[in-house]
Amino acid sequence: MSNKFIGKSVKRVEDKRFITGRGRYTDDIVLPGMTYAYILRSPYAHARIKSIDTSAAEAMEGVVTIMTGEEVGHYGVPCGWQVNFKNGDTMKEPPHPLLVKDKVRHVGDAVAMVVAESRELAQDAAEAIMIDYEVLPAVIDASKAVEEGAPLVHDDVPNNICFDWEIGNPKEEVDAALASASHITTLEFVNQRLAPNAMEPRSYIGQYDNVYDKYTLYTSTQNPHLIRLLMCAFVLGLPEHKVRVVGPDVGGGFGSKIYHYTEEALVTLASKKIGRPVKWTETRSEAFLTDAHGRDHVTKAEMGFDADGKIVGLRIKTFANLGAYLSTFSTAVPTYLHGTLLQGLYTTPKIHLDMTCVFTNTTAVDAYRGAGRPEATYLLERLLDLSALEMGVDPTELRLKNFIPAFDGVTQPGYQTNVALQYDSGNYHGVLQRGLEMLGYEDFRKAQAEAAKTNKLLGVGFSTYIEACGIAPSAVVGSLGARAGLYEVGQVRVQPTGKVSVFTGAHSHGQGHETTFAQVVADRLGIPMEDVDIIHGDSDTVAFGMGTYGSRSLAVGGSAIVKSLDKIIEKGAKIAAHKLECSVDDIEFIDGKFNVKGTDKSLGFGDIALTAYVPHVYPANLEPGLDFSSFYDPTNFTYPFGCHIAVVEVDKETGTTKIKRFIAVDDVGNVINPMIVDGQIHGGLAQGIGQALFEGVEYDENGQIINASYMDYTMPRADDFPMFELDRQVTPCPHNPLGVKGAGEAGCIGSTPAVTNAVIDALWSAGHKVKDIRMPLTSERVWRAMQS
Amino acid sequence: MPKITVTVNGTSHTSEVEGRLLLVHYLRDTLHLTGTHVGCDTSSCGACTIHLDGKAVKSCSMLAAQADGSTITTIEGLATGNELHPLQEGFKEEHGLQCGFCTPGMIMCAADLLSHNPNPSEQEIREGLEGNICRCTGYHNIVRAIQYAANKSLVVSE
Amino acid sequence: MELTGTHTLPASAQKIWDMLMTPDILAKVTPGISRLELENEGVYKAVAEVKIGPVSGKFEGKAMVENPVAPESFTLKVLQNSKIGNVAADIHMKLKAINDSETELSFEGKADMSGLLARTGNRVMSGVANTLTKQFFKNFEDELAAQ
Amino acid sequence: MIPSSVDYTRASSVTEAIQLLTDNPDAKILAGGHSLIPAMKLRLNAPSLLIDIARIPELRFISDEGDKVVIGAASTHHDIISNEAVQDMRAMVEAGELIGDTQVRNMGTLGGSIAHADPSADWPAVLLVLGASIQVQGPNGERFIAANEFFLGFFMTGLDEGEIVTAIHIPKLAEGQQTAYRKFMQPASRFAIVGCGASVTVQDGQITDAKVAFTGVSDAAFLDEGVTDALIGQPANLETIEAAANAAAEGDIHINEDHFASQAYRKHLAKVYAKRALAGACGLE
Repeated sequence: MSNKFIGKSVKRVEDKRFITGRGRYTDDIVLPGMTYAYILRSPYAHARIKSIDTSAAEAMEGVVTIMTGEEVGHYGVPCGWQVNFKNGDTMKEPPHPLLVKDKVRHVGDAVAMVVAESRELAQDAAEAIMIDYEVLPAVIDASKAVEEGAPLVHDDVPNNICFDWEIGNPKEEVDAALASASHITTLEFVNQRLAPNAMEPRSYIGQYDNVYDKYTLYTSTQNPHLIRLLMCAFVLGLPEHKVRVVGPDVGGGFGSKIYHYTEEALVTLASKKIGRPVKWTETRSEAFLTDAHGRDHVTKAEMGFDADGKIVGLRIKTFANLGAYLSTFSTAVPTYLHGTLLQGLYTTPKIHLDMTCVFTNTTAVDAYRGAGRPEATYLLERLLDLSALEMGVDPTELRLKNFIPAFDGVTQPGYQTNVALQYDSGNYHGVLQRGLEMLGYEDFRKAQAEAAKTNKLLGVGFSTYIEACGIAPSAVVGSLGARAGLYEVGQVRVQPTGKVSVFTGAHSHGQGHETTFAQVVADRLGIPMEDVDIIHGDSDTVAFGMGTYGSRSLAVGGSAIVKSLDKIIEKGAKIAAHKLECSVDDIEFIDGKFNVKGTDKSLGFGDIALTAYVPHVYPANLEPGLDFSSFYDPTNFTYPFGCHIAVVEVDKETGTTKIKRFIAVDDVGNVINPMIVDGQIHGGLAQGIGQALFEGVEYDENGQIINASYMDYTMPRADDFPMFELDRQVTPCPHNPLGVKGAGEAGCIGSTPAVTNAVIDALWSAGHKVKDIRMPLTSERVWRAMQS
Repeated sequence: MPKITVTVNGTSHTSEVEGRLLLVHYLRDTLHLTGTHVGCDTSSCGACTIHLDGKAVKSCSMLAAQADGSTITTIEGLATGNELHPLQEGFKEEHGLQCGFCTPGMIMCAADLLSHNPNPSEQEIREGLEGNICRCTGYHNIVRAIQYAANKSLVVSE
Repeated sequence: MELTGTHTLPASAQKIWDMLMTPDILAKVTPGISRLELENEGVYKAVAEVKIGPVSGKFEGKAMVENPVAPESFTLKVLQNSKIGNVAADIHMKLKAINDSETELSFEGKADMSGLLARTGNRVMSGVANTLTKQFFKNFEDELAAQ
Repeated sequence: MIPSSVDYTRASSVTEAIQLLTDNPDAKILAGGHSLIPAMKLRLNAPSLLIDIARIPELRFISDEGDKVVIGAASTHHDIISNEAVQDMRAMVEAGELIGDTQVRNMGTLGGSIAHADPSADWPAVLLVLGASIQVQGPNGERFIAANEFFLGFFMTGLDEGEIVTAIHIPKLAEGQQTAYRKFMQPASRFAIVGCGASVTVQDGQITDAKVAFTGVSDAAFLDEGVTDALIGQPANLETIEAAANAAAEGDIHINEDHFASQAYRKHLAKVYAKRALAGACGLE
């Protein structure tokens, strides 16, 4: 194997089509005879449908068909992860119908679908549908939904509780540890609800071909095969081999495009019904109501310390809001992706999380960039900085004192946490120390003291995070309730001329797979990158796949490709040995050449490829061809970690926070393309900082989202940020062949608490000893914190 | 229905359009220039930015009829033959894009900025992008891509 | 949207009460209601055309006068539906006689919005409420002056 | 999102536009369209006819007429801030640069903005402190409306039915007069939560004239006389400004609120931004 490309900032292969306007997103696709769908949605959060009258709409020009719950309400989308109550009972899993016929449960719940000759006509007709609603009281807040007498989102789910759940040490042990503590920091806070806001709105085209009895679904998804599997096996009962799902260019996902949405099944059904393609593209206003949201935890956390500042225990009670229906991964997020991360980087000996997951009359909540891990990190890192302030010690020294010592996972074992996971490898002191060097900590504290006398306060906030990525071992997730495996598939097809087509089940929607994966393949095979094509996103061409989320593409999908590459090389060696008339043990494969060790006899990769397909001089008992497919199922999660430091300036007069510096030292294991990894970190930082300062879905008491557009939901803009200061440490992952850990979510996980901590630090520097400010830290909230 | 004549990327088109037809839909659906995207419905995200008579505008917030008689450039018309515009090159060289959805609008907006401020500071670039939202890049490399293009154009013009 | 207002009107409480209980006058003074048709005791069919800045819409629905205590108080309930969203308002009106020719008219209540109105209107809601309040009292004064 | 069906026509002259408007009471005047078209897309508004006045040549000009600058109503925000004639009116340039974004400034027009009278729009506060006069034309001919009689309320102007704004007349600055505009933006829409225009005339170190106007604070932009009363006759220094700014947004006015800024916070910001705008105008920042 050569290292011509791996580790280099190779420019992206996919860019050319995007910078010239030739990207092909679902809404760009026009099929002959295509019709357009518009979905009529509930304006109420909770209401009984008394009647639906579509007659006027049906009579309108250009209307092809109108579907309602009466016709398709018996179909519903499933949840992909089963979690049980503490007492072992199965979670409550009410149906999520494609169109509602009895009772709407959140604003935006789908009631009818109009299919017409044009977008305009479909929308015009939808306005003519008359629906008589009986409005019911709604419940929005998770902690209030469990109270006696609260409105029931689903009539057969008592107290709106989907399930309760716990993880960690026995509660009594944690209670005892806290009772012995010399200081307890208590923090009650809300991890607010976020709208994912991938820039491309969701878009689907259903196409039914009655000649071949075959369905095609074009969808803006992160995992086409998973959508096909769910839609065929659990929703519509279609024969899977007669269904093709294509995820073409997808304009960002951040989790929100993992899930199987009702509209995917609706356009598929409608295309069969009318015999023409049906396209549905949501508007941004719809996206705010229907794309699964992220976070929404209400938490009380207590962290106890002994007199030396060592953490002795951590006790947490959280209500997680799941929304009105269970989205595909929703139940895994507050539990297995969150509770299992509460060890953080610390040796905390006793941990207990008590979690209640609740239905409300709101949009479904599911994984959003980081998914569960940002919630765990926010909780821990806010507690660490706040504890330091309360105890009058330095927040970095408090961390250094409590960090798990470095371990490589090879010569030293992994670190077994109290919350189920075993970390693979880590050097936590290293990233913090590097961060402090970059910050110039002593000078900062001097500048802060000076600033405290002015109207522009300075603050610094720290966050040392860990996450679990590269999900994951199928056996482990299966035992935890996942209803699917979480391996990945990689097929390498060497063409007769030595050019290579690689088929991956991972899906790229901005991550640069076409480049990074090609770098790995080109180096392993010793061929130019131009000779490698990465193909993904089409269930007819790619054997299978689980898709892209949880920073898993390279760690799992890349490893599957490496497995196939190893098989290619192994077979190539046999062919070479035969042609070179030597033992296969004498063949070595270096820089694209099969050499006979110690001689100048050699055959190029292209020669071997051609021989495999023109097998005239060929080993007996060896199949022709050079094409291998592999399934890779990891043996553990990967555990990237890092140190994020925010420096903020708070305007004392207005409460406005400005990010002055942001330092991120991340350890994501080995790096294939530093440029792309940096880009992933940048984007994650912007989203994480966005949560701290700008973003948040706001409901009124009737369940209306009052900021359901970019006029009111604050998206971070270019002038909200400085240039980010990045550095890296490399602790390879010991258990996958590339040694990579994943970088997609790191920025979003580490940054949020650093920013809140920095604002709190700024306020303490001027004597305002506040414990918490609710995110997003808007100017008014910070200003009010300074008035009390 | 109003009849309009527009010159798009150097080619003249005459079409009858519905009064309510938005310019972005005219470009995408009638002329099949799908590089111009729709990312929101409140004139906020800038994904639909094109040049109308040389100035960046949001094509989702105007009617096709309003463009009658105008010259339009879209992302598809920015390169000269196979030679990329310096901004297109900058976005590739500096990794100024990930999913690519906001990219055409970003590039068209940046082109407007550089047309009247050929050597902008970092702050001026950031402020110049206030009408464009990117969810992937954190803007860091978009700023660098525009700096790249500015530097390249300055070198060329010297 | 919170709705509150207090204003002193130059007429007796009884006169104001009578005006408020006259559908044509109630329709005239209440902003956003252009016509009231009595359906049955205390229940009107209400038609409204609202034009505020960029928003214009036609609403149809019901208005109800509940718990009338002449000439002191009543609750006005309005349920309006339109393409751009629905409004349900619940307003408690109080009349306090200052003397024979002056009455303090006050109201307190809220309007719940759904649909687009709720989702896009936050920025201007307090302005809408204030404007409607001002219009209501001004209309009432004009109507009194005209009588 | 797509507007409801609508007819479109392009007027070639002001007279024609007024005629069309008179003939079609349900019609809407379209200039840049950056407030109207988004509202139509959401179907918050569905006029039957749009009368496009953006390309009427007599509406798009900026001219220096000695004692005043006259700006045609269809001049875009970009036209204005890049025009030499207004550069010394700093409030004008500072406000213009903060409207929307590049793309909006390239399409949106001064006349369209003020006729729309959004309570958070930037221009009204500036026109008020500059003492502008609005030239309007309607079926009954032409007339002028002083800025302080133009912005009457929530999306409400002094325009009568059938009238359109044709030009804005702005007197040149007096000797010793300086202006500034400072804005606290709603972070999502970037409309003003508080926008403050200030004009201060200083002679021999004493403030001889001053005007402060707010946008975003109440139903409409307004001149805040409480602030100016505390300035005139005082020395032009920070103490004076701070004391005067503390009187901002007091008295019997309705203060807006939304989920970004409560009434109390807005009121506080008005004082902070009065101070900043005044300090900007006096060169004391």
